[in-house]
Amino acid sequence: MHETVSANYLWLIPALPLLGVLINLTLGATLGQRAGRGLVSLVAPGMVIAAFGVSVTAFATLLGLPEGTALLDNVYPWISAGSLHLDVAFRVDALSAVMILVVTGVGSLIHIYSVGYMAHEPDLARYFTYLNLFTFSMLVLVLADNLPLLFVGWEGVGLCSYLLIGFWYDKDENASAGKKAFIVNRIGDAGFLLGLFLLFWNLGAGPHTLAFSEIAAHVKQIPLGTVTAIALLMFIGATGKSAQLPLYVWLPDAMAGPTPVSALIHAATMVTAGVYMIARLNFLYVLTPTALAVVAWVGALTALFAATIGLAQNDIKKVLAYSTISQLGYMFLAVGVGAFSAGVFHLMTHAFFKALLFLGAGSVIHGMSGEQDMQKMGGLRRHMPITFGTFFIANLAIAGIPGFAGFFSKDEILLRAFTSENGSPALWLIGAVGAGLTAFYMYRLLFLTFYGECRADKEVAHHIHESPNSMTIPLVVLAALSVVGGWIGMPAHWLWGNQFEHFLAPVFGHGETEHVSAALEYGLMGASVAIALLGIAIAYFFYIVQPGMPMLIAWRAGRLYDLVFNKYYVDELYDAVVVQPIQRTSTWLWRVWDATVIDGLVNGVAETVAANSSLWRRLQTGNVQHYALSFLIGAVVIIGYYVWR
Amino acid sequence: MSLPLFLVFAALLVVSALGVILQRSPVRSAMSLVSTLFLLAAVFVFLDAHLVALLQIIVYAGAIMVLFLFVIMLLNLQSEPRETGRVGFRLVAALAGSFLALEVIQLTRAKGTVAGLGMSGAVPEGFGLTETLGERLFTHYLLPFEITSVLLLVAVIGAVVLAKRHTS
Amino acid sequence: MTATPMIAATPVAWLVLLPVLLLTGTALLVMVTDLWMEGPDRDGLGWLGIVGLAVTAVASVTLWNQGEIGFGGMMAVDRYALFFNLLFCLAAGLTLLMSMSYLELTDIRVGDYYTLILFATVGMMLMAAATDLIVIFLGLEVMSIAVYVLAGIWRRQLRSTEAALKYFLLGAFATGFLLFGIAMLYGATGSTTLNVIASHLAKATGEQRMLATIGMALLLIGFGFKVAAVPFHAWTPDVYEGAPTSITALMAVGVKAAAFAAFTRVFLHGLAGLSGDWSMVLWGLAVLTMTVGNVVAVLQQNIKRMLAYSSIAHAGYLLVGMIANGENGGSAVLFYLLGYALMNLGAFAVVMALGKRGEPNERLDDYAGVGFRHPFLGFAMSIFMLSLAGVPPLVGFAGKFYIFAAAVKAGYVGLAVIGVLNSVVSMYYYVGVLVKMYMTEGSADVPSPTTRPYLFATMLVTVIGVILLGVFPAKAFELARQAFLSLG
Amino acid sequence: MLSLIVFTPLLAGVFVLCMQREQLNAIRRAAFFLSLIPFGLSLGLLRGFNPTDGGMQFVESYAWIPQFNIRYQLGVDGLSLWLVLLTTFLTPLVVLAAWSDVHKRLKEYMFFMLALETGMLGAFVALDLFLFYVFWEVMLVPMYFLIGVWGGARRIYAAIKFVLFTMVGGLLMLVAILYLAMHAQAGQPSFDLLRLYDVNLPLEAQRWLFAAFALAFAIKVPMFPLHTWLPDAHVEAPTGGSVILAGILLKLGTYGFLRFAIPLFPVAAAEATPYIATLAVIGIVYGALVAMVQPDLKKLVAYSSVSHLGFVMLGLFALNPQGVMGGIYQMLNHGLSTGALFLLVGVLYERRHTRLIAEFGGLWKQLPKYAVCFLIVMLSSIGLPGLNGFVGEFLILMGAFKAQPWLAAVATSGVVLGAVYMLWMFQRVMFGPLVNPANAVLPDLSRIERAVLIPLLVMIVLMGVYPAPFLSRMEPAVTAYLARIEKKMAAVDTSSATFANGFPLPLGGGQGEGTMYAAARLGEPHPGPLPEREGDGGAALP
Amino acid sequence: MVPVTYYLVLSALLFAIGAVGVLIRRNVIVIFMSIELMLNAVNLSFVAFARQWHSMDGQVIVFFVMTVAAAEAAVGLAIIISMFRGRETTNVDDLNLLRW
Repeated sequence: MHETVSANYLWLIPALPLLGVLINLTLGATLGQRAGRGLVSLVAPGMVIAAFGVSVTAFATLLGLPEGTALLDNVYPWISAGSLHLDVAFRVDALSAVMILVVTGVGSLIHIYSVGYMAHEPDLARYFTYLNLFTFSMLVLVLADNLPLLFVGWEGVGLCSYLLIGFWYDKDENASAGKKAFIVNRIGDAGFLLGLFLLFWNLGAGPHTLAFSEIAAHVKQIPLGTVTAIALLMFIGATGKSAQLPLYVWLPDAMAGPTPVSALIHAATMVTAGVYMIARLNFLYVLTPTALAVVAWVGALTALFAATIGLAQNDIKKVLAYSTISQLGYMFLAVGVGAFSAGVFHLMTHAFFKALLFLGAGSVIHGMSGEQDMQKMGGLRRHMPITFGTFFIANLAIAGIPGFAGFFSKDEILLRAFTSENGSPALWLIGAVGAGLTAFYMYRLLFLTFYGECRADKEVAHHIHESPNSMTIPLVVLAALSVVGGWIGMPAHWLWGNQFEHFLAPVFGHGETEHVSAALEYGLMGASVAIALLGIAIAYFFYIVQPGMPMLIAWRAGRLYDLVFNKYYVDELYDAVVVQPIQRTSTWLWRVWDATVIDGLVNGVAETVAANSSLWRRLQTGNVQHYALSFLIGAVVIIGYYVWR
Repeated sequence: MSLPLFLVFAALLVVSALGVILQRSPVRSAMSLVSTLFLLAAVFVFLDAHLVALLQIIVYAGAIMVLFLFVIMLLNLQSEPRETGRVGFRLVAALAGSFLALEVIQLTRAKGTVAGLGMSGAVPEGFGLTETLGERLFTHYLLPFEITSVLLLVAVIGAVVLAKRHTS
Repeated sequence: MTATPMIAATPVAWLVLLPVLLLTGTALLVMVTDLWMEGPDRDGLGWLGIVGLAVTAVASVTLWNQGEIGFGGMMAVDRYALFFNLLFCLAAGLTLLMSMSYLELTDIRVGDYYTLILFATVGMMLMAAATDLIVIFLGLEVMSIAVYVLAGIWRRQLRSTEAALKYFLLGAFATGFLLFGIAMLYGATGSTTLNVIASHLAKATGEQRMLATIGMALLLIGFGFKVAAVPFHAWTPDVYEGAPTSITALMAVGVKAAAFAAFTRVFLHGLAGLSGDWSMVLWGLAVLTMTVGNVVAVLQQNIKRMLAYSSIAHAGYLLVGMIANGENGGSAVLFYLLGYALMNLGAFAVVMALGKRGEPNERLDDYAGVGFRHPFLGFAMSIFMLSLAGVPPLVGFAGKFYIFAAAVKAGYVGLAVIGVLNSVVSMYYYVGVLVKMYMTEGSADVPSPTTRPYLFATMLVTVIGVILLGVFPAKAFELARQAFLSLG
Repeated sequence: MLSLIVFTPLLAGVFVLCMQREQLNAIRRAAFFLSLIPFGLSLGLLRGFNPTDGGMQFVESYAWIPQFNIRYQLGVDGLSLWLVLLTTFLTPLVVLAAWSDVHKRLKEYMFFMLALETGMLGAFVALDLFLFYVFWEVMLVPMYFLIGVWGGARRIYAAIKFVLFTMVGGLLMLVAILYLAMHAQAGQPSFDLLRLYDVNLPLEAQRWLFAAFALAFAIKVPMFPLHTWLPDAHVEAPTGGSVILAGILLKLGTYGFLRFAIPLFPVAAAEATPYIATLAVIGIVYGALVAMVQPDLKKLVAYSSVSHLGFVMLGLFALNPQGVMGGIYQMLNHGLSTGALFLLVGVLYERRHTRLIAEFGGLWKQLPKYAVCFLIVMLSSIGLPGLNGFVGEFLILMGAFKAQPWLAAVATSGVVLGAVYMLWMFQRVMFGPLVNPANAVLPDLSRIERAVLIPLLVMIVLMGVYPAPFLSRMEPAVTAYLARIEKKMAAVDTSSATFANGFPLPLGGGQGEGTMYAAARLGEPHPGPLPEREGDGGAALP
Repeated sequence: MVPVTYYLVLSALLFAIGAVGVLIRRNVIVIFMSIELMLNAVNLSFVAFARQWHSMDGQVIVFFVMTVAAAEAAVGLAIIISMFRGRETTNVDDLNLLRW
């Protein structure tokens, strides 16, 4: 992976959406409402599609090059201080090629979808400005040739996430959700930065560019303990960005944003940045089994934990959000057991089907005039056939039904969780149970939404309609991808095997596949499929056959149900343990420490002076004899000093 | 001047001086001051300062004190009422004064002080006489002498400016 | 005893006497002219005095390179004296100038006012030039008596008379101490001439030295009174407040400078041999003086009284220069006095300019809003206040810089620290004046300074001086240094 | 050249002062165009600046007070160049901002603003301690007037507090300057900074002198716990005053450390580093926490300054290239972003005459352009990559991490807290429903307001995206600066100086043993020999 | 011969008595007289030291001191009269317009 070929057009990929930002920001706002909307609706998706085009070109170029060669575009020198020499440089290797294709591809679809979904939004220019800005940032993230530049994209997507979650800012909850997302992300970012510094100062003497190739070259000299620390600090960043325990709390709230945003940012692209980062730094993580284990366990636990919460949510987008957290957990489980390509594979397939799910949900919400509560839906399959169809496919994919995209990637992960030297049966078991839960809650969602009787208000029910073409076409495309997208990464013994892993091998070069017996592989595969089917069956039973059962169980389970329904009270816990104490401390610092102690001291000095002034002033009685006395006493003291000293 | 004689004069001087500050009537204070001046003149004579002693009587007791008495009479000042208040203040004042004297006394008796200065022997001829003093005054002290003329002029102008009746 | 028929004529050192003689002549001329003048307007006398002062100043300048000592070592016309002559001429000249406007606001319509100011100046010059304690004493008396009278010259004003009486009583009281000190030094050395004292101290016996030390202490007290050092300062605020403002200015500037002239000459030259003895006490006095002066000034509501406390505080800074005792310290004192004269005269000119007939407007509240209504008054006062506070690049800063540099050089870092902390306190009340002038609304109706051309001129001269000497102090530093070094 | 830049504003101020009081527009125009002159001149300075030279350039040196060897000596190097530009850049904007902001006593306002510029520029380029002190104190006066005359309700208290606080430090520094100048070399006093750089002082003296200098600068910065004058001064100051105060004046404190306190007394500075860095970090966290709960916008921004300048201090005391350059860069950033924030708050204040956050909400709807500007500035302030704030914070934390890993780690939390208070404030002002009817009629940014803000935004973005030209002009000077410190430290008997290397790196770094400064230099490419002292324009003493 | 120190002590006593008089008397004229007493005490010292040093200077100085005393008396009494005209009092306690 050390050879690079200069490709001085790569900067176009992020620059195109950036150009979109500038156009939207300036012209979109200044042109009239109609012209502006038209322009924006053209420019914003257009730029992303163009970027997709360039990405495809780059991908094609990369395919034509010898294996292991990367494209590099050194744009300009960025920061140079002492031994630090950072450039703005973009790199396309196998990993980032996959990423840019996903980002621009799914991004294009979602931009197109947005044109329809946001048709009635008065502030469309702003929306597309943000969305383009996001695309730009995400592309910088995945194209960055060095870690700090990656961090630029990393924070940039966080910003856009913040802005888009709070897009409908006149509701305070939305704004709060955006803020929460940003701040929780920042906590992770702080860890990331520290990891970065620790890495930098351990690279040894000499100028450093912090380019990935350079880090890879130097990383082996670093003592193991330090590597572990670096890896863990970076992972803190990843947990923030990719919504893992314990920093996942922002993602459910982030559903406050427009649904296409949830699809793009909070499902397909941004949240996977943490996985990407670890995959990018695979050469570092493989050195430290401790850190890998932490990554794997956090991933696995998050997968299970979020899945359980997903069981009891009624908001359609919330369910998807917890599902996303859960699925991201799988990706971390994958990279944590050293199966980087599996992780990235799942990243990609997840991008397809989860984007589809979100867009489908958006279509539903659109059709339901903004309703998000599944309790008030039902029977939509008749009114919204395309949406239903595509949604169904996505459900199959996420549940891991063989043949669909999700099956291949998830299966790969579970297999490796079991077999990898970093893996263990326990991890597999957690993953498998999580898969079952996933199947259950996804089908619960499907049944509640599309089957049964419509439970909506008359007014709403009357208006239920299928979405316009600009929305359904992306659904169809994504549905197709949700099926075929997984085929490039077949299990080792099937058809052409895992082409995906092969393609990524130059990046994850060391991770040569351990050969496992076919029996074990099929056994595990069968078990997980069975668990998934079981989940679907239970869902079917509960929500189609016996619709009263869930209520009963919820009532029976009592406390437990409350716990799950209230998301384990984690938000409340954080509020009590972190937020409130900080607020109280701050108020105390301000009111008591600053105003009373410090200023008290300052004003105390002033008051002492004033008091003395007053005192001495009183001694100035106006009586000459008092003056003479002070004079005489002064004289006596001075003379006395000389006489008796 | 023999010691007993000195002590007698010293005692008289102190008593007389105390009279200045303890008499309640301004006139009596003034008279005590006059007597103090006379006593001092006598001491000056013992110290071979004949002309100065004379001037002390003529100028000081004669002219200056008459001026004082004149003003006292002019303003028709009565005796001060018996002091009742500010005991503390007077006590502190007296204490401070005593300390001042004490310090000088201490100065003349303790170690390393001026106790050993003693007194020189017989004075040269003409010491303290008008001629000697005059010669010194008009030669070495010519400048100060001239300054006193300015000083007196200033005093005269000042006194006139302040004491003359308002015109406007 | 054979009588000598004639006393041998003493050669009169005319050159030594020249400045004093010129000024005395002017004073006499003014006095006589007054008798011939009719009507209440006496501005002519003021101009006459100014001309006389100018002539004296010119004479002093021409004598700069002469350096002579006369009258049996009693008086010198060294650069030290000439420097102060110029300073006194400046102070007195500006006082006369201001007075011509100020007297219109009062009912002081006596020509003797001018005569007395000139005689006071004669006294000051004598003090600065004197190299004999008796001459210093007499000069001091000439000056003091004139100033006693001047302080009380506004007889309609009870405050003026009260100020005069207070000043007189305490002044005479202090004179007693000063004189006692001279007596003891005389007892210790047999002479009152500084050179003799200095040379005698070098070979004095223990007893004589002890006596001299006490004499020195008494002199310290006496001078301490005149320069308004704490605890001998108590007269200052009352007298400054009560006296006519023009006289307050003269007191704050001229009297103080004269006292320091003599103080410095006696202590840094005549009593240099005792510096080990006096520096400690002076240290304490300096600290007390700075601190009390500044701290008490903080709460003052009357501008003259505030300036009085400020003048006490500045005496403290000047004492620091004396303690530093050396080429730097002494020169610093001289320079500081010059700068102090300029800024204080200017400040008092502003105080006068704000007054109206029967309405002195001396309370700080009377300054409310003046800054914007009378930009020049405000500007000038700001410059003076900031300079007094020691803000660069004004002369007050240059002076403080010089003094503290000397102190630090001489190893008195602690003193310098106390001094600068005091400056911070002083900033509060100086800036308080600016607060009133610029940051509070007020209604005081004040005539424009341009209608009082003499005050305006005074302010202009002093503002320019304060800024110029602040930005380019090098020449004046050099002058002060030469002057101080002429002490030998 | 430098003299021209320094004194043009003062002359312009005097010119404005001489204009007719009633001609408001003429005064505004004159002040604005005249204030562009120094900016233009300083652009010329930038052009003529040799980016590879780490020494002083454009040196002017004349004898001033020969008795003390005080010289009128000016010069810029990479440490001060950008600060000069920042000053000349911000002043016209502030003058422009006064267009609608200041109505009463306009010409005096302009005069003080321009006079202030002279003071600040002078302090940045002075190479003589006396001269520096003069400028340092001179600045107080116009600033005092700006706060006291054009300020808010408690302006007098704030103005006096500002002056007294600053003076305490300044005057103690004066004593230290005197001591240094008088004792630095036998016989002749010397105030020449470049000469004093080469003086090796005994450790004890260094400690005291450093303490005095540090106190003066720490008050100005302001560092915790000497910061309480700042919120008061900011809240009461008029918008322009706040901008200059935050944008430039505070930089004099940090610049003072950089130019004087550290290089003159490096051993003492090294000893003090753990304490100062700790205070800086406390300041970062403290400022952020307290900012969080402020009900008043200006106060919030003021406390955010405490936090940001904590970063600067942390960087400067890292004593390695990253930290120092980051610190300088952060000074510029803070000047731009906090200046812009104050301008933005001023826009609101001018419209609503209140700065209470609770009075606002949902403003985005009403003032979209304003909101976008605010957003960008806020993001710059919280150090978002791609904007200027990031570059500074990144370098600072990186440098600090080398020197004081644990402190740097705590400081990094400031990055989080910074986001918290800013976003929360932004949310309460911009987001949510527009409930207060008084806000529903507010006009969006006027042309002049846009003209003021856009240059700032351009610089914010430019410095974030392309910092290289800025950094490259600093680097030689920083390298020389660190080399000088190292040399001086080596000259002092190391056995007597206990170097505080912060806390040792616990994670077994591959390098970084030894003293901090030495480590900081490890592997740094030396740009040739140290700059010679010839470049200072005949500064030889007579 | 009586040592000069005895005169010095006597002088100091008189001086101190005068000083105390200044402090405790209320009538300004008496206060003034007390000051005169102090000056006389100093004169005694001068004369004694003149005798000690066999130098006429001390006596000449006394001559000057007397002149000064006379001048002060003239001016001082004039001030007192001036004040009496305004206030009809010679009590120092009434000098209270100026304070604080």
